[in-house]
This record gives sequence, structure tokens and C-alpha cells, in this order.
Amino acid sequence: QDGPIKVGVILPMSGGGAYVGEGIYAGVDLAVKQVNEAGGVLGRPLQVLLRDEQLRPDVSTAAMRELITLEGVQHFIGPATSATSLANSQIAREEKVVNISPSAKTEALTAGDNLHDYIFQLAPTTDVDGVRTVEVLRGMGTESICFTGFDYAYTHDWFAAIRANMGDITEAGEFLVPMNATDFSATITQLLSSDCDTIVGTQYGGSFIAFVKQATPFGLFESKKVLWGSNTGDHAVAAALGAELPGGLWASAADVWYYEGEDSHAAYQQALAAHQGRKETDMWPITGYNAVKFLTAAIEAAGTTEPTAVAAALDGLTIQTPLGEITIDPETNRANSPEFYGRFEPQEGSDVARMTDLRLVR
Amino acid sequence: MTMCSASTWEGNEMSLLQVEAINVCYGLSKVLHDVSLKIETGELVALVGRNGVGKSTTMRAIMGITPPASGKILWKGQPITRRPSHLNARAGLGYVPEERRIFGSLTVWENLDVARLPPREGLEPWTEDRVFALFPDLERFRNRPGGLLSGGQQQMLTIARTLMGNPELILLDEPSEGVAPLIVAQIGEKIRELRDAGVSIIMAEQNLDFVLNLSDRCYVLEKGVVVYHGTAAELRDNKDVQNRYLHI
Amino acid sequence: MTSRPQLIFLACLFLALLAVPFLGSRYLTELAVQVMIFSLLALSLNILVGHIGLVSFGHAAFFAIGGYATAFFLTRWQLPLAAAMPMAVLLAAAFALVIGVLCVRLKAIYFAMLTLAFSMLVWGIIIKWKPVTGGDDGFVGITLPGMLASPQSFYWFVLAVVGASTALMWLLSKSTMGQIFVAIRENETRASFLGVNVRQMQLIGFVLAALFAAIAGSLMAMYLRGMYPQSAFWTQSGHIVISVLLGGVHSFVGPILGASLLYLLEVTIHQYTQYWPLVMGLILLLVVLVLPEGLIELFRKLYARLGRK
Amino acid sequence: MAFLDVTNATKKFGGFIAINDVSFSVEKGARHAIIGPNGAGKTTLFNLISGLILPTTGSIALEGQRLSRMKPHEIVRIGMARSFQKVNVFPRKTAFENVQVALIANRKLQFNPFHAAAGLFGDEIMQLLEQVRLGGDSGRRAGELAHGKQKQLELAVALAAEPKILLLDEPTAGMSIAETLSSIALIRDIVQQRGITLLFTEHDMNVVFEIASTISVLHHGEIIATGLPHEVRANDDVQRIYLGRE
Amino acid sequence: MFANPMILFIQVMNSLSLAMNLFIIAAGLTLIFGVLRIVNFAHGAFYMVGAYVALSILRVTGDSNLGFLLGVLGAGALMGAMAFVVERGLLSRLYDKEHMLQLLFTFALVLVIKDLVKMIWGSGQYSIGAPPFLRGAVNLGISPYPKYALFLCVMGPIIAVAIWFFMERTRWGRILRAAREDRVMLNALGTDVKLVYSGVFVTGAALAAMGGALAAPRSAVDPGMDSLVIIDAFIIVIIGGLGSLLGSFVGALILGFLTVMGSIYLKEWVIVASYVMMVVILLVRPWGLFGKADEERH
Ligand SMILES: Nc1ncnc2c1ncn2[C@@H]1O[C@H](COP(=O)(O)OP(=O)(O)OP(=O)(O)O)[C@@H](O)[C@H]1O
Ligand SMILES: Nc1ncnc2c1ncn2[C@@H]1O[C@H](COP(=O)(O)OP(=O)(O)OP(=O)(O)O)[C@@H](O)[C@H]1O
Ligand SMILES: [Mg+2]
Ligand SMILES: [Mg+2]
Repeated sequence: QDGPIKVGVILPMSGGGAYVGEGIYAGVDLAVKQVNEAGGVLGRPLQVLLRDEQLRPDVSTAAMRELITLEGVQHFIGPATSATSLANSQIAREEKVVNISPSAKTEALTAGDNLHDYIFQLAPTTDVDGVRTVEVLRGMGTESICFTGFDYAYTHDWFAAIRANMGDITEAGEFLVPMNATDFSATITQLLSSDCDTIVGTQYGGSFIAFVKQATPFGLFESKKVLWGSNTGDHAVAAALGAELPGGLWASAADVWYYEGEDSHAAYQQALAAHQGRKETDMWPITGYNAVKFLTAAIEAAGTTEPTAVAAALDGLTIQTPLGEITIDPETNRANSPEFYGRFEPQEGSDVARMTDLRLVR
Repeated sequence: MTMCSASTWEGNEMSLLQVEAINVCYGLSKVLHDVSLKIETGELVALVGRNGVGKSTTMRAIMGITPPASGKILWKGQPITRRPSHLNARAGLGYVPEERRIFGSLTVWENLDVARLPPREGLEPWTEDRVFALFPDLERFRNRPGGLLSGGQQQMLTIARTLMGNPELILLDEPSEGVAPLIVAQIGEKIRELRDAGVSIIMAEQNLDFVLNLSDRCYVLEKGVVVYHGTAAELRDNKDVQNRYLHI
Repeated sequence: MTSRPQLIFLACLFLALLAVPFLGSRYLTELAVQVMIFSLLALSLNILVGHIGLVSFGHAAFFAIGGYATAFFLTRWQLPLAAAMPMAVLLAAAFALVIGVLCVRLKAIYFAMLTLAFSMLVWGIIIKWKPVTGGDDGFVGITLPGMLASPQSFYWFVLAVVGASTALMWLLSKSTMGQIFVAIRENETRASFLGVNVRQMQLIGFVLAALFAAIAGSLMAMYLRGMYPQSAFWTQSGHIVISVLLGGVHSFVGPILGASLLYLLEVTIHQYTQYWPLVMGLILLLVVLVLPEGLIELFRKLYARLGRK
Repeated sequence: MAFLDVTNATKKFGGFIAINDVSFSVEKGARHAIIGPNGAGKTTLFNLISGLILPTTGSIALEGQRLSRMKPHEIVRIGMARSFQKVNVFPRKTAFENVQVALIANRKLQFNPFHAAAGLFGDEIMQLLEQVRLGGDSGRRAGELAHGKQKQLELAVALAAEPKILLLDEPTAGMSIAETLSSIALIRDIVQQRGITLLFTEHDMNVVFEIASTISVLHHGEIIATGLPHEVRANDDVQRIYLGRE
Repeated sequence: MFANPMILFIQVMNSLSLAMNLFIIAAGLTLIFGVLRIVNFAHGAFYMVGAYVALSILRVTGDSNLGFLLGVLGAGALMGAMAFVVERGLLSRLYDKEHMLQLLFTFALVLVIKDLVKMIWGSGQYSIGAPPFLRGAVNLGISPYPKYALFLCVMGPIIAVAIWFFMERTRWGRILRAAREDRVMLNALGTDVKLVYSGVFVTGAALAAMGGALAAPRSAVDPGMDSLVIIDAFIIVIIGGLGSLLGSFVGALILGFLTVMGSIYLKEWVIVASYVMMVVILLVRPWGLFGKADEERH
């Protein structure tokens, strides 16, 4: 069979989650361009079919089925979030198509009953994050923690993982707000009056920005150490907040453009900068980029696009990525992707803070 | 019986209002067929006819609420066909609808207030006080929401409200409907006073005695067509027309 | 709109749907399933909007309850479909009875907002009651009865259920009960002074509407192999209202047209541009301005033209 | 105990007393008119009797059964029908359907989702429409009928409910002379044929004296006179406050 | 918490400033809802446009007090101008059509506006800082409190009183109330109702946009911001009573306190609190707290 290899890409492209979808898509696009310029896979070019998941499992599964039945797509990258990824994974199992989830962190995606041969999880799960986070907390000198964040699966899982690993660090309270909350002043006041030295939080995207802006005048960031999850280390967050980003905030990110550790990373950033037309890129592209690289490597290795063979090839596959070697564990179908941890500090000559003490944690 | 066509009425002199061969449709059904009529300053003209013959429609067409599909309407010689009704109101036309259309949540006073327009030259300007003098009942309920008034009180309020716009010509649709006999007589007098003060009136009415007592001229409509026209006295004597178009 | 052209349309539609699986496209078959389910959902809401004149902004709640309950009964309790689906529908109807008693006392926009509030309560419970509903991740992985596992057989099942439901609603709309519903929409006071217990009839309508919505939800859960909290969110309710309005409320087939067009647009515009909201918004604006009575107007004009020839 | 008993009924709106301690009764088969100036409280009285509003104090009973706490539809069920002063029809339904709805409700068919409505009760409906001279308009939407015709329809709908007692609030207001005359005849005939008790208001004295067997005069929420038509007509107070020069 | 009066005081202040923030957003909705009887789904989108426009203006003017003022006013002016075009060009054709069509219209508008915003400003997040003179905290005696939150506490009542005065104490207000009841009749009495409608729609939209600009220093400017506020705004308007400004004000206070106090005592369950409150209020008062029954006489 000739013609292009179709890759279904299902990401949030509208509404509040669009920045994630667009970011991941940029990485996918870059990788696909590189692969095609190098002659494609098995001599066939890749063709991306993009669909908007709207952060809705019903929409994302419908899109996946449409691509399978109408376009004959057998390889998928996406969706972006835990809920949509979980839903689509069921379709992947049923339809026996390869599904690489670039960014979902939920344990559930590849745990217990949900694990099957066709689903692969690239992002570190909350359990992994938990271990890494505690390591960072110890480095910060944390003795007691207050938890805060949105009341949803990621928060619960991550906090549970931290609690499981934090040993003698004590917990001084948990203050959750419902998803979609826009006002955090009550929580901020509670956090301020709590007996902890460090705050661990999970609000993301626009909500994190809102939290910071509401908390700063209260002096929260002066009186407590702060560590945030939900990929808050993303440069986009720092760029949006500019000078308003509190110095000293600890965060993590899948990628930062100013990391100078490895040559492969520099090359990737250069290509991405050219692709996006700006040097200061976000963290999301790397996830899509790596997903495409894994997929193409697996197809090469399998020597066929047949999904069962490709899925089998992905088991235990190791590839070179801009962040070094990454391997997919054949048992758990999870990749050992590294993540950056660091502390935001203002930069001279720029409004935008960057993470210092940057560590690529594996 | 005289059949009146538009051409009969094209005199040299300019009338206050001239309606020339208008046709009005609701959707696909045509309800007025080449209706022509005119009214001079200070005249009181009546439209009579059975239910559904098009009296109200004629008024709505003149006012610009249900614009005619064809034909012409001239106000002091100027065409006002299909002109939006607020411009007609400002030009001196006043409309008293048969359904009353009181602003139910506004008080009596507020109902009057929103209808206020600048005074008109040559006519004594209407104020709340003057209106209340005309309908003392309304003054008693000045702060009551219009929607809570009785049917007859609402009828008075409708007329009063239109007067606040200082109209030169009033389109009065069934003013005596639902009004007690004593008040009907009073309204009759007030109408006459208005006319004497120089206000022209086109009135649609079912109460034939009331019509014949008050009006100068009458148009009889039947199924959207003007079938007869003459002075009130002529109509009073014309039992044929009365029997044919107004009685059984 | 008179019954005859609508009946002809429904009959043609049904015949066309009978042919779909034989076209050999699994895509078309699955698309038709979704369109049928959304049409059923829109039709069910139109019992309220079009007939009784109550605009519910919480209709999705019953869709969701039907779906979640089916998912739960099938998967957790391992009940056979013949028990799970009726139980789910009855459960939704029971909810509707309770919510309806409280809601039908309100008028117009207040009714709309109270139903919205109730549906958001349902949504909140779905989000928080993780052990049963799966919380914000949704209820993932429904075990479908073996005989419905193939796309073909599932299609026939959906066609049968939607067809039967549509037939029932058609009869309802042409019945004396339907006539009284419309009378209530037109003039509540007058209806009550003809001896109609308006609240009671509205409640009956509310429960019936919920019942059919739950059937749609049940089918949807089976199709999706899961049920998600977004299905109870107010935007989903808004979506149903929009389909009904788009089609036209004063006819039986209007909502079918509206739901189908809306869904097909959503699916197809996606395939061509990521700016689908813009394109879709513009199309909707156009429809609103050109066909103020909804798509049914187009249908009516077409029929009139055909009739003349 | 008369057929309809209104006992010491009072209705206050805020501080305003619209009906003040009114008592009267209507015998079975009577044709009782309530007349009085605008704002006297006639419509309010009808609203009390038909259950649209509740009396502040006092009671109302039909054949000894207390109506005061019953809902309008329950009152209709025990045999009362009414028309409204301000036209109150189903505007988007045809004249035919307007009457049909009344009949469906009357025959309790509203609970049947399978009983086809199309053409149901056709002959009966057409007969009624003919009687109110709307035969030619049966297929037109009520809201599109001229004002006077809507009043005629209103009458047909009230009659279709087949009541024991009928309340008509200004039934002929807005009707042309021809229609008024035929309506008078119709009301009188039907009421007599079916033995319906009639309670009505009207400002057109011709109508009142043509139909009424007894008359009460309401003024400022109080009944100031009750009697046979000629007695009431001769009453000085009535002349002064209501009829004016006549 | 009650043991510590300072914390209680701060939480009360938090409730108030949230309430006023919400009220400012809901004010325009009340107006459009109250007069035009349109359930304006696009209100959130207008609010979002306001924030983005202010953002662009601030980029030009730089971060200054004047820049912020210009941003807020500019947001109102630009959104108002766009609303005028939309109203005159499109919406005005729908007033005498099927009532609910307007719903469909505003829904379509949301789709279009959101996508246009995404095309112009992208899908990323931005932030607008508080104007320099409102940054940081001020000492209220008992405790320090953010200046910007206090500023909103002042702005809310000012806007409320201004609208209230206009609606209840001026002839314009009476005309608006009359327009709500019978457009055709009011027109026949000499009022240019089209103009009134345009005016209301434009004002409502401008208020929404200014609300967006004013809320921005407490939130992010991003493509999801509209959907977060729209439902709160509707809750406020409804529990207060359709078209009642006082109602909206009280509604905002209730929702503000409920959200803040609820998140302390109900924790995550506060998610359903606002809906429970709405259910309770509507069941006790079917026309909202200050709404009037649409009583009809026959
Ligand atoms: N909105 C409408 N849509 C369709 N037809 C209408 C509408 N309004 C009136 N008509 C029709 O137009 C014709 C004329 O009605 P119009 O109201 O002008 O009569 P009229 O002479 O004022 O009667 P009445 O004395 O009963 O008030 C009638 O046949 C009526 O049915
Ligand atoms: N809901 C209400 N609130 C306050 N006042 C009211 C209310 N309903 C009626 N009224 C007042 O009660 C009085 C009696 O009104 P009603 O409608 O019964 O009079 P009516 O005798 O029917 O008059 P008409 O002959 O003009 O129809 C009027 O003054 C009216 O303003
Ligand atoms: Mg008329
Ligand atoms: Mg009355």
C-alpha cells in the first residue's frame, strides 16, 4: 500500500484548552515535517489529520471513530487531557489502533483494567511526579505543606503520590476549590493563616494566573515557599505573567527553551524556533514532537504500519529525543520521559522570569 | 348608495390626511382593497362596518404599524406611506388602539409621561393636569400600575395617553368599547370638545348612535372595501345601507 | 405545518435509514446512529418547548441520568440490556417527576433557569460521586451485550428504538393530549378556565420529555461505551435547545432537521478547518436571518414548490 | 340555598377595597346581570367567583359547594365556564381548534396521548361556530381574527365547555350591531334550552335588558341595587351614577 | 475561623469584593435582559472582548494609571461600537420574529466572537496588571487588604447607583420599561424604539466589556474566560429577579458571600452551592428576590 501514512491527531483546539492543543500540534507538525523531508517512513510520507477534542470525551471519541471509519486512520496522537485520553483509549482497545498519549498524566490511563496493548503514555504519571516533587521539596527545606488546587483527578492523584513519599514532612491542610472557580481569595486567606512553610498547588493555565494575581497583594508569596504542579514551569505562563510572576516559585515543565544542557535540545529548539517564528517557545511542542518520533520509530522497526505490529514495536522501544534517550516500558506502556524542575527568578534585561537551578529530572 | 373611488376625491385643495387606494396584506391574505379616504382639519370622520371589515387595519396602515403594500398616504400633502410610526406620531398623528395596549407595569402617571411630545402650534398643549381634568378617575389612580386598572379605566388611560402627544389627528379605535353609558356620553362630549379645539379625529365605532351623533362624515367598509361614504345625516337616513352593511 | 408532508418526510427518512447499513460505509452507519440519537433528544425536548411552551435549560440532566444509569446497570450490576435500559429510563422519569413538580410552577425564563439549576446539581453530583459515576474522568468502558457489539447490529437496535420513540411522539403530538399541550403553550389561563389542570399537564409533559431524553442518553452511553459529565453540563442543554430552535419549534420534524444539521455541521466543518466555531457561527447566523422560523421553513417552501409542479 | 351564593365577599388589593362585603345569590336558571360604572368591581367579582383570585374574606358557593379554595380548573370541572373581558383565546390555533380544545377538556380526553385529535368533534364544533357566525372563519388563526370576531369566538369557547353556570364578562363589547343581535339571541336561546344559569356584565343596556331576568348594580365594590330590569332602570341612584341622561 | 476576628474580617471583605466584581459583570446582562428580554449568551464573549481590547490598549500606552483608564473606556467604546453594528445590521431584524430566535442568534454570536478573538489574539494567556496606584495592599486598621479589590468594592455601588438612577428616576428609564412591555405601541406614541433598543444593547455590551477590563487585574485574559463568568452572571440576574437592578445587586452579594464562605465550610461541595441556592430562592420566590410577577388582567 502506498500513499501517505495517516496520523490522527486529536487535541483541544478551541476554548480555554486551545493553548495546549496548539502547542502540542506545533511539535507534531515540526516532527512530521522533519520526517517527511527525510523521506518519510518506509518510504511513505506522514499525513496529519487534526481534530478538535474540545476537552470533551464524547467529542474526542467521536472524532477518533470518524478518523478510523472514514479515513482509515490506524495511528493516533492525543488527546491532551486525562478524561479525553481515558475515553479514547477504550476506542483504541476496541478498534485495535495505536494510541500515543503525549501529555495525559493520570495513572488510570495505563493502570489495571485500562492498560492494553495499544495505549502508550509518554508523560510522567502523577506517581512519578510525586517522587520527583518530594525530592525537590526536600531541597527547598520544606517541613510542612499546605495543599491547594482544583478538585479533580490530577490534584487528588498527585497529592496522594506526594503524601506517599513525603516521609517526615507534615501536612498542615488541604484547601480545594471546584473546577472553574475564578475567585481564590477565600483559599488564599486560609493558606495565609495556615501553619505551613510551603504551599503545593495545582491550578493551571489562566486559573494559575488568576491565583497569582489575587494572592500577590496579600503577600502570600513573601510569607510562604511555593511549588506548583500542572506544568506551571511552562514558559508561556511566565510570559503571560511577566513581572507579576512571583520570584521563588518552584515549578516543573516538560521542556524549557533556555535549557542549555544537550546539543540535541539546542538543535530541536532551533528548528522549533524557526517553525514557530519565535525563539521563546512553550513546553508543549516537545510532547507532540516525541510522540511522532516514537510512532515513526516504531513503524520503521515493525517494517509495517499494521497497528498490532507497531504497538508491539513500541513495547520497550528506546529513541533519541531532544531530551536524551527515552524508553517505553514494555510492561506498563509508560515512557520514562524526564521533566525540568526549577525556581522562577526575574531575569536581567527581560520582563519574563525564567527557572533557575534548572534540573532535568529523570 | 354612492361608490367612492380614489379619483372622486382628488380635489385641488390639500386635505389634512389623504389615503389613496391603499392595499394592506397580512401575510398572503389581502384585507384592504384600494381603500381611499380623506379628512380635513377639524373634521370628525367615522369608519363603520361589521367585525373584520378592516377598520382597525386602516388605522394601523395610516399610523405606519401595518404599512400598505401599495397606495399612498399623504399628511398635509406630504407622503407618509410606510413611514415608521414614531415619525408619524411626532408629526401629529395620535393612535388609540382598540386593544388598549397599556404599559401594565408602569403607573398611570408613567404611562402618560412616556407618551409626552412637544406642544403643537395652534393647539393648547396637553399636560397631566389637563388630562386628569378630562378623566378624573385616572387622577385617583395616578400611582397605580396601568395593568391593574379596570377595563374601562384602561380605555380612558389609552385616550389620555395619546393626548399627551398633542396630536392634530387622532385615530380613535372603538373608544366606547367597555365603557359605562355615563362615561360613553362624557367621552362623546370630550371628543366633540377636542374637535372644536381644532383636533381632527378618525374614529372606528360599533355604537351607531354614538357615531351618528358625533361625526361629520362616515365611511362604511365591507370586506376591506369602502362601500359607502357620506355625511352622518345622509347615513342616518339611508336605511338601505344601514341594513345591508351594518345590521343583519 | 400540516401533518401530511411531515408524515411523508418521516416515512422517506425511515426508508432512507433502512438503506444506510447496506451502503457499506461504517462511517455513515455510525454517523447515522449519532444523528438519530441527537434527533431523538431534540424531539424529546420539543415536547416541552414546542408543545407546552416551556424552555428547559436542564434537559441534558435526563439525558445524562439515562446514560449513566444504563452504564451503571450494564457494567457494575451486569444486568441484561432488557432490564438495564428500562430501569435507567424509569429512573430518569422518576427524577423528572420530582424535579418537574418543583419546576412547572415557574414561568418562562425562571422555569428555564430552575431546570438549569437542577441539571447543574445533577452535574455536580456526577462530578463528586466518583465511585458510581467515575467523577470528572467519566464512566469509562461499558460492557455492551454481545448481540449489539457489531456496528451493524447496534445500528438496527438504535433505528428500532429511535423509530418507535419517534412514532410514539408523533402520535402524542397529534393526540388530544398534544392538542391540550399546545393550548397550554398558547394561553395557560384560558386553558385552566377550560378545566385543564395546567400544572398537572405540564408535569406529564415534563416527565414524558425526560423519558425520551433518557432513552437517547441510554443509547448514547452504549454508543460511546461511556458517559461523561459534560453530558449533564448546561452547555449540553443549551445545545439541545439550539437544535430545536434551529429546526423550528412549531412542527414535528423541525427538531429532527435542526439536530441533524447541527450535528452534521459540527462533524464536517471539523474535518476542513480548525476555525469551525467561526464557520458554524456564520452558518447559524445566516439561518437565523434567512429562515426565522427555522429549517422547517425551507422544508415547507420546498414542499410547496413540489406540490405546485 | 340558591344556586350560586356569594356571602360577604371582600377583596382588597393592598389598601384598596375592590369588593366590599358583597352578598348576593343567583337562582338556578336565572339570567343575572351585574352592571355598574367602570372600576366598580364587576370583573373582580367574576375573578373571585371563577377562582382566578381568592377573596380576602367571605365565601362563594355553587350548589352549596364552597368554591373559595378551589383552583380555576376544579371550578370548571364542577360546571362553571367563563369568558373574559379582554379577549383571551389561543391565538395561534384556528377558531376550530379553539373550540375543540374546550371540548377535549370537557370530555377529559387530555390524558390520552393516543386519541387522534384531527377533526375530532367536527360537527359539534362547526355548529357552534355557525351559531356565533364564525362558520366562514373556522380555519383561520384566532389571533388573526378581527377584534370583534375574537369576542364571538370567546363566546363559542365558553359555550363549548357545557357549563351549568356561565359567566360572561362583557360578551358583546366590540361586536358589531349585527353580531351583537345574533349573540343576544344565541345566549338567550342556549341558556334557556340547556337550563344554564347565566351571570354576565355588559355596558350595552340594550343587551342587558334583552337578556337579563334580574340585575344587580355594583358601585365602588358594593351592591347598591338588585331587582327586576324595570325596577333597576327606574332606580334613581342607578340613573345618576351609571346610566346618566337617558 | 470566627475565633479570629481579623480572618473573619478579611473573608467578609473577600466576599464583598467578589460580589462587586460579579455585579459589575452582571450589570449589562440585567439591562439587556430586562429591557430587550433577550437571554444574551454572548454576554460572556463581550466580557472577554473587553479584556482583550484593554490588553491591546495597555500594550500601546504602557503600564500606567492613564493607560488602564483608557483601556477600560476603550474596551467599552469599542465593544459598544461593535454591538451597534451587530444590533443594527442583524439583531434588529429579529425583534418581531419568534422570540427564542434571539437565543439562537446570541449563541451563534458566541461562536463567531470567540473564534475571532482566537484569530486576533491567539490562544495563549495574557495578564493585565492593576494600575500602579491600585497595586499592593492598604492597611484597613484591622489588617492590610489588596487595593484593587477595594477599588472594585467602590466601583460596584457606583455603577449600581448610576444605572438605578437612570432607570427609576429619569424619563429615559420609564421609556425603557415601556419598551420592554410593548414596543409597537411605544413606537406609535412617538418614541424611536429602534434607537432605544440599539442604545440598550450597546450600553449592555459596553458594560460587559468594561466589566471584562475591570475584572482582568484579578484574572487571566484567555480564551476560556468567558465561559467561567457567564453562568454566575445568569445566576445573579435570575435570583435577583428579571430586570431588577437592585435584585442583581443583592444577588451578587449573595453569590459573593456564598462562594467565599462556601469554599471555607463546604469545601469542594461549594460547586453545587450556588445551584442549591438558586433552587431554594426560586422555589420560595418564583420571580426572583425582587422580580415582579407578570400579573395579567383579563
Ligand atoms: N395579524 C393579523 N394577521 C392576519 N389577519 C389579520 C390580522 N389582523 C387582522 N386580520 C384580518 O384582517 C381583517 C380586518 O381586520 P380588522 O381588525 O381591521 O377589522 P375591524 O374592522 O377592525 O374589525 P373589528 O370591528 O372586529 O375590530 C380581518 O379579516 C382580520 O381577520
Ligand atoms: N390586582 C389589582 N390590584 C389593584 N387594584 C386592582 C386590581 N384589580 C383591579 N383593581 C382595581 O379594582 C377596581 C375594580 O376593577 P374591575 O376590573 O373589577 O372593574 P370593572 O367593574 O370590571 O370595570 P370595567 O367595567 O371598567 O371593566 C378598579 O379600580 C381596579 O383598578
Ligand atoms: Mg377593529
Ligand atoms: Mg371589567
